[in-house]
Amino acid sequence: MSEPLLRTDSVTKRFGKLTAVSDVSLSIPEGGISSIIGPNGAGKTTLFNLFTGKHAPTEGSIEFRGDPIGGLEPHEIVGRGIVRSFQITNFFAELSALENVRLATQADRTGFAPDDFLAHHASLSEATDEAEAVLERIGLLDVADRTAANLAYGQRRHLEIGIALATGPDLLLMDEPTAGMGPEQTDATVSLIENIAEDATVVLIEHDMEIVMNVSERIAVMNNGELIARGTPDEISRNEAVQRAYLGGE
Amino acid sequence: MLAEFSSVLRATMLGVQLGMTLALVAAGLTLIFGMLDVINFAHGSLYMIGGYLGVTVASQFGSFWLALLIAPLAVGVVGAAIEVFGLRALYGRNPLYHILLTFGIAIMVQGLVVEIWGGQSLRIEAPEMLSGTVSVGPVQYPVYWLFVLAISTVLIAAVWLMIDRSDLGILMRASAHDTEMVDALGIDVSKVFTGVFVFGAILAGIAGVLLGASRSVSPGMGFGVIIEAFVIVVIGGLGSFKGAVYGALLVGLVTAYGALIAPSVTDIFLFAMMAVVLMVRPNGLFGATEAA
Amino acid sequence: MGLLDAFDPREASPTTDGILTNRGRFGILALIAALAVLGPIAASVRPFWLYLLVQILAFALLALSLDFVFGYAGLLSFGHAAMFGAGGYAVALLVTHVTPNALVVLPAAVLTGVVVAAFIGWFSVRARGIYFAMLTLAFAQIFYVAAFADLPASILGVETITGGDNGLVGLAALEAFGVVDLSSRLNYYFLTLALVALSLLAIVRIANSPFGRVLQGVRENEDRMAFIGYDVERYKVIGFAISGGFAGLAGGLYVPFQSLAQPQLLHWTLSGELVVMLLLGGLGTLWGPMLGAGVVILLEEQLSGFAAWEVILGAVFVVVVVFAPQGLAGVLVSLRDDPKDALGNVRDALANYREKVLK
Amino acid sequence: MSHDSGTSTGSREPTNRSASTTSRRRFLAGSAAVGATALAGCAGDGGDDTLTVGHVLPTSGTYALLGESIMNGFDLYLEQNDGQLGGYEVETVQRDTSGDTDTGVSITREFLVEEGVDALVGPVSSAVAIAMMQTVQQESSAIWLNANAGDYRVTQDGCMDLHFRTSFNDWQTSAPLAQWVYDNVADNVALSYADYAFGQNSKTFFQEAFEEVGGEVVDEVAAPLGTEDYSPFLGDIEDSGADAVFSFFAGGDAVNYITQFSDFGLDENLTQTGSGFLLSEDTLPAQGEAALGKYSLLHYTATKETDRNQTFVSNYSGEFDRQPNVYACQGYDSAQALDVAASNADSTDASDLAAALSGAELDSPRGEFSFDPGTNEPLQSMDVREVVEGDDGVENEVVATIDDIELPDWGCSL
Repeated sequence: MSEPLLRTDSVTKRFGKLTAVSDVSLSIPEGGISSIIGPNGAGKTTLFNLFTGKHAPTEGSIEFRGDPIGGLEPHEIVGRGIVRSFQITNFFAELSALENVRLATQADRTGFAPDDFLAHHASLSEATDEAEAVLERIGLLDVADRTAANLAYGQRRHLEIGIALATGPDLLLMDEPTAGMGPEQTDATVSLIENIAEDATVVLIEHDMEIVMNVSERIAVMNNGELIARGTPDEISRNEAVQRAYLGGE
Repeated sequence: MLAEFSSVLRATMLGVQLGMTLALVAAGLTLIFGMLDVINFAHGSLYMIGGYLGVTVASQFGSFWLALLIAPLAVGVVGAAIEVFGLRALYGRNPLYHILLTFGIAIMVQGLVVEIWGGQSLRIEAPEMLSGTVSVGPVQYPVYWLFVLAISTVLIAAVWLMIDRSDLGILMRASAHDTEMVDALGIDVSKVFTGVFVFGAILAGIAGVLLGASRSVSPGMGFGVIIEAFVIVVIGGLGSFKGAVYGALLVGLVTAYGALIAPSVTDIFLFAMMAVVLMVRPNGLFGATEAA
Repeated sequence: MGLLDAFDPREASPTTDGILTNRGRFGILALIAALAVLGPIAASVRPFWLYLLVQILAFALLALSLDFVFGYAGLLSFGHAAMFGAGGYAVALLVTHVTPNALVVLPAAVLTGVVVAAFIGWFSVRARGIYFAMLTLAFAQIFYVAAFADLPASILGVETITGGDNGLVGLAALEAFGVVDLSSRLNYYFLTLALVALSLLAIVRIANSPFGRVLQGVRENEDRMAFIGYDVERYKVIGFAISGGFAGLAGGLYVPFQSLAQPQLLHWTLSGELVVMLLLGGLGTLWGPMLGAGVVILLEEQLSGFAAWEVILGAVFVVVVVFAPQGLAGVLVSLRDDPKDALGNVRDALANYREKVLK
Repeated sequence: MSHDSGTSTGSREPTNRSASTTSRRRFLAGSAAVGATALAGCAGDGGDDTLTVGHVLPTSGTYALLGESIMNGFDLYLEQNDGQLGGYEVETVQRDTSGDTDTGVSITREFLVEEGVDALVGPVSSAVAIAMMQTVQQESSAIWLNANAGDYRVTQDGCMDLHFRTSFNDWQTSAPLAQWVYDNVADNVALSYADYAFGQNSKTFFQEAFEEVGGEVVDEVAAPLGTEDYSPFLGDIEDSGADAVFSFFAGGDAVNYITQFSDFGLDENLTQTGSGFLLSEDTLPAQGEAALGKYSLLHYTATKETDRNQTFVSNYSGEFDRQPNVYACQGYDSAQALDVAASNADSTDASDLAAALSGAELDSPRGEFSFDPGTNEPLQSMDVREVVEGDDGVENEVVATIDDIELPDWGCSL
């Protein structure tokens, strides 16, 4: 508990004249589930983009386990153990579910050694075993050979999470994992998230307040690019600034 | 010293004139690309057909002006035929196939032109009133070349205004980004597509006639201009009219100055410039960049 | 954005594993065997066929190299002539100044292709879609102009290196330590056939290796690949360089056979023609583009005695693209799967065309 | 393998006549029987009483007009001789090189190996000719009537007994003009040329000859092949202060260069001279009045008023409904050369034909013509022409004829 897993110090991101993230200082301790909430356009996804290297911060610093990571390339950040899933399903549509996940499990095994060019891909049995384990965890083992594009919506959303999970992250950033789901699917997804949180730190962007309040240990609230509140679910639900932002925003 | 100044002046005038006429060709290419997602390899052929029809009309009726009026309209008809009978069957398919289709059309046109007009170089007779030279500073410059410079600049400005201000232009820009939205407005997208293609064809046809009287018209000119036009469009950013105009000016000036400095490797300057632009801005000067 | 996504050749790749099925393997082996038998027959009956076959094989290899990087990694290169020509010029220069030993010059052609492709790739992979295509075209044209104007000679202050617009001519035939006589047309044909077959084997192997799967992932969704930990640009450069090696080999086989290295080998029209071979043959199938190369060369050879042959050739492209969107590979596969329905397919294609055009 | 970009000349003459279609059909029949036994029509067919001629010429691309004119000239002579040369029935085959070097080499091979031709006619482009040398030499199965490609290196590097130029070499169309320019136009010139092998050779040959007679070259301007706007180059020429210009440009380049030379008003202070391709029958219609008063040197001029030429012109225009050009004359003379060779040799064997043609004289429309026995280069007189107003637009008028020109041998002695 001594040092936070991820810490930002006055991070700001501007696109031209637009300030998407403004002076955010935040720390996420190791373990459990944290959530970031806020109205649309509050800067939540941009914050994820900064954490994962899609954008470099305009100002301020981001540290992971005490090392600065702001401005690193996405794949370098993945190498440190930070992985994200996407709000809009972002997978390999023409490949099978298994291959989708295996691309992730083979990532740290495949380099540019001669064998990586000459062996058959099926020879990566460890990666395949691991991929199957991930599929089982996300409930897709029985459709492992189906082309990703042909999966049902809920299955696709789980595959989206599975791809990220398969890299074996220390910190998993999940962008609206339950968006567009019915109640039953949502429940399944929530238990999946809780299951994941047992051995990785999870940060959630989520609109469904019920989920947020139930699963989160800590919540950060953003509005107009700024961090306006942080605390436990109880503290947040009583916070006036948060209520104003939400009521004003709707 | 004076000699150097006049060389630079002459090259600058050529560069701007080239830029403006190339912009006429590139404008259609970029609009068609932006809106229809079509890489139109046959766009150079439309320019060439403009030149050849210009030769025919000008020699039949003895009037350059009639050629400048009729030939581009006829090119528009050819453009409509290509769009309706060729491209339309491919919308919704991978845009790569447009390359194959329009590449095939370009080869056909090159063959047909030789069949119809013969392989030798032809030329449109410039009008009498535009013959002779005038002094521009220390440089004697042909009146006709100044006319080409002027008229293409006026045309480009007019198209710019139209795209920037008119409803039609807004519609065109809108459908370049989002055809579904235009659909939702209750506008027949397929008519808009045909319209844009024909418009681009007419502009290319005008360039063909204008240059057909300062240069020769020959069967290789279609493939010759298309790479230049692609370079322009890519430098400017796909789909951006403004980008096409700036890109064309850059290409025109580099071509003209290159001829002063190291003529045999001018093309290297051109492609190196494009490479540098794309390395700094991977989507061209005015291409859509990813926002948050 | 939509524009660039549209450049993803996914739609165009009907099968990625087709060539790996038993039937596919058998077909390829049978074809190679047939070509091996055809060689001696041609040599005794119609020697010219050997020339045609060598030319087709060289271009089939070039098409294969492009399909690997385009069909598998989604990198539309419009500058593959650069690697082809560079490999060819490397061989021509070595044969002229150093040695005609095939065991030296052909590896050198591969290496040249790899180096040129790595160079072009390193500068180009950040751009995507048509921007990538135009960058590769730009670099290839720079090579073309440099060869045409003999820029290396002007820089080094010697009389000639590339031979300018005439190129390097009258090259000695290749040999292999005096053991194999490669000035024999038949031996050269066998050498080419063997190397093309080996290349096909190697590319199929690489395409199905872990590395190949990563390239496929890059084609499908390169952003996501980065977010699961892949250095996408590095993979693209390496994939491009591998492709360049095979393109260089194709040039290295073609040039000594023609006894000529000339600037047109580097010109964009050759790259364009290559893309046509791919689309005509069937993108992403590996064997389709090789077939496409054969068909285009045969068509050009057959038609070039006719007046207005360009009109016919262009019309063939147009008809194929409108009515056979998956290329010849697609046509063959559907014929094999359902030979009886060929007529029905034609009818459907016509109806479909009418509907789209008249809509 | 090419769809050439760049400038262009060419024409729409229908290419195929009966003779060339026979072989086409034969080839198709062969293809249909792949792998079958006993294929008809093997290489080297045609028997002993047929003379097979292969046209290695472009019918599309930049040089289409040149290729077709050569074929027309060849056909005219053939027709006047009832389809026979030297008593042999003639069969012609033709493939389009598109002016591309690789295609030219492939076609040469096809003709020699597959069609078993006895004579090659062509090519147009010197790059193709230089690349063909090795194949022709290796097969040594046909006589080569070079109907246009003028690069001196074919003689310098090749020096082949099978190679006969029925056309010209690049020294002939440039160097001999130097003395005339020095005597009649100016003692100082600027040089401008298309920057490729042929243009560079022409420039160098003229420069050497001009400096030898005491003239001064004040500037030289190289424009890339296929340049469309010459204004920067014209500026350099104007600023050079020369009194005259010698140029090498051909085809579309010549049209653009000459018309823009005039558009920019350079006519006022400069006299334009050049190798004959600058101002020839294929470019003059497009050049129009811009060409007036300009001088050029060539071995054939359609307006030349000799009986021999007038007959040729009227026959040619009767047949093809157009004036002949220099290329047509070269094609005509190629057929004539083959006629002479075959009747002297009474054989279709390549070396017999070559031996019979060495040193032979031809009754060419251009005037005196014989092959130099040492090099097989043409010994011919050259015309200095001025462009004047004619009945049908502008035309060349011969103002002087240079006879008894001594050719360099470039180290070749056969």
